[in-house]
Parts: sequence; structure tokens; C-alpha cells
Amino acid sequence: MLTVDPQDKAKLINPLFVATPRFWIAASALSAIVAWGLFMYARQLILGLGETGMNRPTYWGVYMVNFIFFIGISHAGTLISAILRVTGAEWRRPITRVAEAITAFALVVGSLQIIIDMGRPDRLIFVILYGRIQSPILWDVISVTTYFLGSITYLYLPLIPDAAILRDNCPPNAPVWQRLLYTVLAIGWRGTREQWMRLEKAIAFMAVFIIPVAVSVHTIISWILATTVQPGWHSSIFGPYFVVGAIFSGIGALFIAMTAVRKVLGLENYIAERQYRNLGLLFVTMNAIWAYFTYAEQLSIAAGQQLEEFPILASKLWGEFAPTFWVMVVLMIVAFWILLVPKLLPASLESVPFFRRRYALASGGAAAITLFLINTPQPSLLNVLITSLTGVAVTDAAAQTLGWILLIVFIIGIGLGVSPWLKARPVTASVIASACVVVGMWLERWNIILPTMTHPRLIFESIYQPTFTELSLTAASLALFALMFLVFFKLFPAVSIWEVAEGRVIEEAKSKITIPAPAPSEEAKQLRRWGIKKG
Amino acid sequence: MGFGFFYMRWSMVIDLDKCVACQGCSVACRFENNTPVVKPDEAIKGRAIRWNDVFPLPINPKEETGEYPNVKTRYLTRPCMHCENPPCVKVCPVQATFKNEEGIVQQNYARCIGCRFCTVACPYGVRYFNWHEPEWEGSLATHLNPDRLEGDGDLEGPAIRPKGIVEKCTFCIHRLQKARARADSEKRAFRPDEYIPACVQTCTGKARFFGDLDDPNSTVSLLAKSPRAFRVLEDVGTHPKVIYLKEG
Amino acid sequence: MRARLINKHEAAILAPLRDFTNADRLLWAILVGLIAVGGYAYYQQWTFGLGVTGLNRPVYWGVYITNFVFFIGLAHSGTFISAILRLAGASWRKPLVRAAEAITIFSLPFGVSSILIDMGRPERAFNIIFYGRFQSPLLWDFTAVSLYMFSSVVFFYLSLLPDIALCRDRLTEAPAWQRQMYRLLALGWEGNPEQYHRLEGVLDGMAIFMTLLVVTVHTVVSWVFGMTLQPGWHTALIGPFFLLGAIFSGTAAVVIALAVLRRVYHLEDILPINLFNSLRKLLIVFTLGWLYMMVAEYLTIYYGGVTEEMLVFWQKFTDDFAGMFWLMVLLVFVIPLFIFVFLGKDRIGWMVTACVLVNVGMWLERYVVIVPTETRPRLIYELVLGDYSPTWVEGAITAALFSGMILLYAAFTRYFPIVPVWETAEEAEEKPGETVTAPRRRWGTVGKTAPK
Amino acid sequence: MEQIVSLISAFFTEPGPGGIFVLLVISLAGAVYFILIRWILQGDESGLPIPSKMLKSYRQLSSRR
Repeated sequence: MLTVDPQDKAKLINPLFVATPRFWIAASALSAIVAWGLFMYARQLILGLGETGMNRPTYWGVYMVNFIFFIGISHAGTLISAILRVTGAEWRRPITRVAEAITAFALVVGSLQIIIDMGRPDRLIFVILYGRIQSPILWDVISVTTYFLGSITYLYLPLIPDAAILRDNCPPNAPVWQRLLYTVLAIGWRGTREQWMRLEKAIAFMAVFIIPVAVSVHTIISWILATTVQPGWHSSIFGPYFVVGAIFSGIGALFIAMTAVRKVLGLENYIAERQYRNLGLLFVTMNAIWAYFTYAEQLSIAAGQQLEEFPILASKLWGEFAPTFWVMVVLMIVAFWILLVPKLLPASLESVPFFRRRYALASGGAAAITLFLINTPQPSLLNVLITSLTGVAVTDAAAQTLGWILLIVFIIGIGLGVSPWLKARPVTASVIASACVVVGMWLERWNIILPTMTHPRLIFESIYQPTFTELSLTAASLALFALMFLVFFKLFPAVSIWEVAEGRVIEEAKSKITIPAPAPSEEAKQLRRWGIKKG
Repeated sequence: MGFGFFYMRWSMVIDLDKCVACQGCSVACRFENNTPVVKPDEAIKGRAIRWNDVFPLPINPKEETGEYPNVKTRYLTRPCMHCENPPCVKVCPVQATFKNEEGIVQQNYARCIGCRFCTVACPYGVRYFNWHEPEWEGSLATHLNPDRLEGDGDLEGPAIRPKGIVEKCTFCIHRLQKARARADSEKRAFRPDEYIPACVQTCTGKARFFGDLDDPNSTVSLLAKSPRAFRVLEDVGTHPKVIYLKEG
Repeated sequence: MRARLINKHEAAILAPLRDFTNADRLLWAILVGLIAVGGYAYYQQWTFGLGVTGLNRPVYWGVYITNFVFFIGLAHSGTFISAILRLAGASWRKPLVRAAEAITIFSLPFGVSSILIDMGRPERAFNIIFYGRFQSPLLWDFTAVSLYMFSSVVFFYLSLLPDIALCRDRLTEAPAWQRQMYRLLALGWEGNPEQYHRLEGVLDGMAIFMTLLVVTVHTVVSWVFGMTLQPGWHTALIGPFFLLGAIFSGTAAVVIALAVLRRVYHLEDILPINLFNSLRKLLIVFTLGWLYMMVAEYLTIYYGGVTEEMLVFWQKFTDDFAGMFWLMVLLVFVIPLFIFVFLGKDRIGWMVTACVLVNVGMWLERYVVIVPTETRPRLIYELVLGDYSPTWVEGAITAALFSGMILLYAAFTRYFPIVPVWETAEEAEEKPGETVTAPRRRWGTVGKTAPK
Repeated sequence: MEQIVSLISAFFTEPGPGGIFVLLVISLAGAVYFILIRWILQGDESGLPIPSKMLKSYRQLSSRR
């Protein structure tokens, strides 16, 4: 019989046995979207891939973007929790379960994208029957499968003691099937010393094992693109670049998921600001590394200016992919700002008027007006305004220049204005930043796959527009992901009960060695000066 | 210059069908531009300077070119391509090499610091480094071309190069300058056909053509539209202004 | 306010400054001799031109540029160990930061001089300032490397400042000029707690800046190659790859320096074996990371199978440079990984062996990145294409550069404490038992609310 | 817009600005380092008042460690 802290019982265990109406509404809404997706998929299956917007030469579209995106998200979990375990970061304890769950579910949804994308999903088995190891697709099948099995194990291992705890602490009115589920999953865990030691050993091994697997998964996904000779894809940086992007978007997803769990289940005491702060630092670092890789990738194309490569970069910088590219860049900058600037802001600066919300609103208004003025037909209103205000006639080009500079100044003004507000709300700030990053990373995958697809060497350039089928299936995939998450945390505690309890024990042991500070002795005061005679 | 001075876009067309690989262009270039002569042991090390080079294709000696006696050897004669988008200019840290308004990639011997970034960056290998102080044997030293472009920190054209700097084909830019000066002194407008580089002038098979690519009726413009026309290493994005006409 | 106690190892740390031996004189004489030979070689090159080297068309860049990249890479050791580990809060770094940073500031000048030596017209070096064009990656290099050199000297000097003051106050028996030097360099440092606070604040701030600089510098160094169109060089990965290699070889160099210092200056107590074990873990990660980058690079090229790229690829894998390439793989990856994983724990001898191999291998790696590409150009025909073998001039100058670095390092350790006295004093103070306050860690808010 | 573009491209392609930029960066760094070193050396417990509020956070930082 395993006992549990009463607060843990109240917060983590009891909600598992009460189904609120909120849960049923959310679950049925998500199920409806998934059902709609199933219908659309059945339609695509019967009518063929012609239902999508894909064409010649755009053979890969939204499904492939989703695939890379979801597999990227899956790095949240395992990689982060494994790295944090290996390096012994104590603050990881309340968030490992959420992280590992993201991995497992994102992998399921991600692999599903490939099947959706296949013209003949019924021949999936051929990959095994006639698999050729020379093809990167085969590497992918191997590594994703390994990763999936590994992360399921990695999710399950820390779940065993929790299942046993649940088995032993079921409220009397718990349904039989739920009791049975926990009993089966606990596989006879009794919590003996030997069992604990073996479990810890197994988890430690899995953590080390899963890191190279996770790195290999996203590297190999990138190689599906990079081992071709297509301009824009055939780049040796893709492996590390994709891995960095995957971890980056994974942290974003983790932030969103853990905040959702925290809000919905009221776990503010478990998932505290410490987790947000430390994970936020990791997030900023990944943001910087991601920016470094993106810059390195684009610059080498820009400097080369090769005939086939350069049009792809041009299409991103000022061509038809400019909107998605610049939105991505802006989102990443916004995320960077939100994560970093409020942290650096000294408390004393909050009295300065620049750092008020009112000022942010004013700057926002000014920015909007400036943007409008710049875009009025020539000679722009801005020019007229400057001339009438200052009495100096300026050229249109100069007015435009001034307008753009003003716009940037105003945007920085918005950023400064909202910074104290964000500083006071680290959780909200993290979620906003994560949303920016997750959307930005989806766009990043889009900006990698599609410009190359639509600018082939010897096929006339094409335009790709996702159809309703593709959008439906994307929405359904997201819904499926959320639904799995919802159901899982309806059945299992969102915070690993035993790991948190273990953390408390370690913390207590540490706090015992604290010695109260004695007043510095006269001798110490003298020595403090390094024996240097002053004066 | 008040005589309707306008910029040309100088270009060369080389008809490989007419080229007999006599290397006359290389010799003419050598004498026109005072290219230093290196000793045989240096030449074998790869230090010979040939602004205009004639060499077999493909260059990789290991690649099969057919079995004797059915050997297929082709030759390529190669001046500087004077690219529209020259990789050498981009990497020069001091603007010792630059593309002028007429599209000629010039080299200033007085400013070059000898870092050899441009030689490494050029995909065509048209840039040469002076490994030693240049020397000419015997009577060669007394027959140097006195032409040079000079002044205001510039030293270009056939001027004697000091050691440790990079030099390259200039489309005989000193001839252009001389032709312009002559037209100027005769108080008339300069015509594009007044100027051709030495290699074009000497070409045995009349394989080389030279002129203004911006003029739609010039010989080079017409030849550039030939279905046989191609440019070397087009895919690296340099947009060369030396256009070849394919063999056969 | 933190009390500062006397470092109990102070005498041991200052001991090398007090006894200057004949062995030192011999070492210095040998090094100066090597430098003199290098100087003569450079005089030859200056007089007769770069023709005295083995460089030719199309191998325009050879050993000198390899040295440049290698020295700059070596320099990242110090910044990595001190700045990045400072940011990461790894307190075990403290005894070894100075030894590592000294590698930085003594290898950077030789990286920079490699470039000057490689120039055909070194007397025109100032043209870069008069006529600098920012489009050229060489200018990026010039900016980043000079800023890095300047900043690392300042960073080094700042962390040295309290110890110079210590030398000034303790080494009263030193010759007059030496005492005068300490007095001048100490800038009147008094060691007030306030001064220490400000110093630490500035060092923390500079650590962030230096970390960014390290990344910038080596990326920009790699872009000298990456921004050209040449097969084998024009790859987007070259920035991160060079950076990783630089930190790898730098960290390995730190291990070598530490082991030598430990042995020669009897610093066994101050540089405990744990340091080597911590560095060993880092090195294992770097070795694996290096392999990862290597595979990513060559697999992409191989699968692409672009004609020009493949010529360079086969040059490395099976043709002219195969011996060097596979030796490099053996030296950088296979043997060191084996040693680090199976033999390195608690064994300094093995660690040093592996690290020497890593550094030799990394030099070869730079060479194998730079030269093979040049031997397979797209359109250059020479009778002996790309037959580059360095001459004695290049060898002598390279030897002189390495001797110069060792000489500066050796001389430095005789005049300044190579283990930071003030930073390790702080360390000693924080040990539980004799501490003022043990660090109290907050466990989220769980510890506060959950009843025990 | 055109002007900005031409200004930026001139910065990169013209001879001169690059060198000035290098000098600017180095001298800026020199000035900053000079000020910082002087500021550190002026740190006297009894004497001057604390010049910046940042100092307080440094103190908290270091006492926490």
C-alpha cells in the first residue's frame, strides 16, 4: 500500500475521478473536429490526392509541413526531459510528465501525416516488404519507430509508480474499469527498495538512450530534403538546423501545454514560476541559436547567388513567400523580445513614462497611422504632412525613409510600453511567446518546403494553395493531438506524483545542512582586506 | 567629354568551331600586357601566369576521354569572363578589384594587399598571383609594352607588377583608354569598333569577336543570340560576359 | 556582504613566481631559437616573395591559413571555459579559468600574424582600414577578430587585476623592475568589497558579450570559405562546424595546459583530478557533436552527388588526401572517444594523450577542409594540378608561431599566478562547514505550501 | 526606400566605410572598457555614493550565491 501526501491526493488524484461538464464539452468538441477530419480523409482516400492543392511540381504540401512540425513538437518532451534528467536539473520534476506526453502524442499525430500524405496508404507495408535502405525514407521509418517505442517506454516507466499510487488511493466510488486500468498498468508495483533502484536505473538509461535517438530523428527528417539536389534543400546545415528548430518549437509547445494543465487543473503550486523562469532561459537560448542557424543558411545562399538557389531566397525575401517569411521573422523577434526584455528591465525604470501601458497604446496608434501614411499614393500624405508642419519641402524618398524609421521607433515604443506589464505576468508572457514561436516554426517548415517545391529547375514554376481538405485535416490533426492530451490527463496525474515527492525529500535533506550565518569575526574582517593596509 | 560619351557593355564571343587552339591569343596577350615569364621549374609548380589560357577539357586528367586511338580531346581558350556578378569583386577587402561602368573587371596593382581571396573565390581561375618579383630574360626585357594606366593611387593595365599582388586579364583596357583619347583629340565621338583587345586582333582562325553587348546590332549581340551560344559555368550565377559558341 | 578569506593555496600558487630555474632558461632559449629560425624564414619570404612557399595556382591558401583558423580556434578555449561556463554557473571552472584564458590571449596574436604572414604585400595591411569594403568577408573577420582580441585582453586583465595587486603586495623580494611592473599594472587596486562587486558585475556582463563574440568570430572565420562558390567550401554548415571544432580543440588544449602546469608547478592540490573529469564529460559531448556535424556534412554532399562537389569529396575520401583525412578521423574521433570513455576517468596521462591527438587532428581537419577544395577547381588546368607540399619556410614559420605561443605562455606563468587566487579564495569560502551561509535553494513554491 | 537601399549597399560596396566601421567598433570598445575599468577602480566602500541602482542588484546577486 503506497501512501501519498494529502495535498497531492486532493490536487492530483481526486480530479481524475470526477468528470466535469467542462471536460465533456471540450472532449465532444474535439471529437467532432476529428470526426470531420475522418470524413474528409475518407473522401480524399476515395477521390484521390487530387482533392488537395498539390500539383506538379508541388508534390509535397501542408501534410509534409505538418509532419515535420509535429515531429519537431515531439522533441519537446523527450529531449528536454531527458537532457534535464541527465544534467540533474531539479526543477524539471513537475513538468516531465507533460513533456513526455507531448512527445508520445505528437509522434502519433506526426506519423499519421505521412500516411495521410501517401497516395496509396494501403501499401504502407511495402516499406517493410520491399524497403531499400538507401532511401532516406527507410531511415526515417527506422528512427521514428525507435523513437516512438523509446518515448512510450520513457513515458511509461515513470508512470508505473504513479499507477500504483492511483491503484492504492482510488476513492471508494471509482469505476471498476478505472481501477482495473491502474492495476494493470502498475504491473504489480509494490515500491520495494529494489524496485525503486531498478526503476531509477532504467529511467537513467532511457534518458541517455533517447537523446541520440531524438537528435537522429529530426536530422534524418531533414535529410529527406537535404539528400536531394533540389535548390534550397540540398544544404548540409539542415540536420542541426532542424534539430534546433525542433527543440525550439518543442519548448514552445511545452509552455503552452503546461500552462493549460496548470490553469485547468489548478496546479499553480506545482508548476511554479521557477519552472517558467528556467525554461524561459532555455527558450531564449534556443531562440538565439535558431536565429544563428537561419542566418547562416540564408546568408550562404545569398552570398553564392547561384542561378537556381537564389530565386528561392528571393521568393522568400520579396517574392510570393515574403508574407510567410517575414511573419515568421517578426514572430520570432517578438518572442525574443517578450522573453528577454522584461527580464532585463530593472524595477527602477518602471517609473519612466515610456514603460507604461498607455504609452504602448499610443505608440501602437502612432505606428498604425504611420503605416497608413506611408502607404498612401504618391506624394504620400506623410510628405504633405511634413511639408506643412515644418515648412521644409522634402523629396518623397526622404519622407518614406523618415516614415519607416518612425515606424520602427513606434514599434520599439510598443515593446517598451508593454514590457513592465509582461514582467508582472511571466506566465502570460511565456504563453504569448510560445504561441509566436509555435506558429513561427510552422511557417518556417512551410518556408523550407514550399519555395523549393514551387521553384524547380526544369518544371515551370507553380502556385500552391492548400484546399479545404488539407485545412480540415490539419485542424483535425491538431484536435486529435489536443484530444489525446485531454483524455490522457483525465486518466493520469499531470504531475508525476512520486517524482515531486522525491524532490521534496531531496530539498529537505539539502535545507538541513544550512548553517545560520555567524557574525564575521574581527579576524575575518581584517583578512577581508587581503592584508592590505589601507591609506 | 562632350562628344556623346555613353557607356558600353564590352563583351567577347569565342567561336569554338573556329578555334584551332594555336595559343596565339595567349602569346599576344603576354606581349601586350607584359606578363612575367617564369622559369620552367616554377611553371611546373603551377606558377605560370597566363591571362589568356588555352587548356584541354575536361580538365580533370583522371576522367576518361575515350580509348586510344578514339580519343576525344577538346580545348577551351579562356580570358577573364568579366562577369556581371563577379565573385572576386565581392570578396576583395580593399576594392583593389572592381567592375567599372562598362562591365570590365579591373585590378589596381597599387592597392592589392595580396590576400588572394579573389584568386580563391574565382570559379574560372582567371586571376594570377605574383609569387616572385617579375623578370624577363635577355631581349624580352627590352621589348616591354610601355602602356599603363596610372594616377591617384592607381596602377593598372600592362604596367610592371610588383611581387605579391594579383593580376588578371583586363580586356586590354589601356587600348580602350588610348582609343578614347584619340577620338577625343580628333574632336569626334568614340565608336565601339575602335577598340579590340590584343587576343581578338591576333586570333588566327578569326574565332574571337568583340564589341558592345548593349548595342542590339553589334556582332557580339547577334552572335550571343545564336543557338550555339553558351557561357561557361552558367549555374554558379556569375553571368559571364564572355560568350562561347559550341563546337559542331 | 561577503567576507573574503585568504586563499589557503596562496603560497602554492605563488611559488612558481618565486623560483625561476635553469630549466626555464633552457626552454626559453630553445623557443627563442626556433622563433629566430622562423624569423629568418620570414625574412626570406619578405625578400623573395611568396614563391618561397609551396603555394601555387590553384592552391593559393595553404599552411598559413590553416594556422590562422587553428590558432583562432584554439583561442576559443579560454572564452568558452571562462565565459560560457561562468554563464552556465559551473563553479568547478574557477581554478582553471586563468590557464584557459591565457591560451586565448596568447594564441590570438599568432592567428592574426598568420594572416599577415600569408599576405603578399604585408606592408599594405593598412589598406584594409583606408579602403575597407564591408562586403568582403575578410572585413567581417578583421572586425570580429580585432574586437575579440581586444576584448579578451581586457577580460583577462580584469580578472587578473586583484592578483596583480596581490603580487605587488606579496612579492617584495622580486627584482625592482618586476615590482614596478606589478605596481603599474595593478592600477592602485585596493581590494575593497565594493571594487570586487563591481569587478564581478563587469565580468558577468562581459561574459555574455564574449560568448556572442566567440560565436561570431569563428562563424565569420568559416565564412571566409563559406561565402565563396567553391565546391566543398560553399556549405551552410561550415559556420557551426568550425565553431564546434574550435571549442573542441580549445577545450582539449586547456586539458594539456592544465596537466603540464599541474605537473611542473606542483599544483596537484589546486587543480584536482575532478577538473579533468568535468572536462572529460565536455570533451565526450564535443567528440560526438563533431561526428554528427561530419556525418551531416559529407552525407549531404554524397547524396547530392553534384559533379564538382564529388571531385572534392573523393579527394578527401579515397584520393590524394585520403591518408590525411582518415588519419584525422582517427585522431579526432576514434582514438580520443575510446580514451575519453574507457580510459580517461581519473587518468591524466590518458587525457593528455587524447587531447594532443585531438589538437593534431583538428589542425589536420582545418587543412583537409581548406586544401582539397583548392586542388579540384572547376576550370583551372595545370600540369600537376593541386600538388601542394609545404616548404621549409612554411614549416619554420609554423614552428615559430607555436614556439612563440608557448614562450609567451611559459613566461606568463613565471610572472603572474596562473591560478586565480581571488576567485578560488571565494570558492574555499563557500564550502559547507566553514561557510558563512550555505546556499539555500528554493523548490518552486511547493516547499512552502505542501505540509511535511 | 530607394535611398535606404542605396545607402546600405554603399556601406558594403564602397571602399572606406568598412575601415571606418572597424575603427569605430574598436574605439567604441576601447572607450567602454576604459570607463568600466575606471568605474571598477573607483569602487570605494566608504567614499563615493553608489552611482547606479544596478549595483544593488549585483550585490544581491553575489550575496545570494
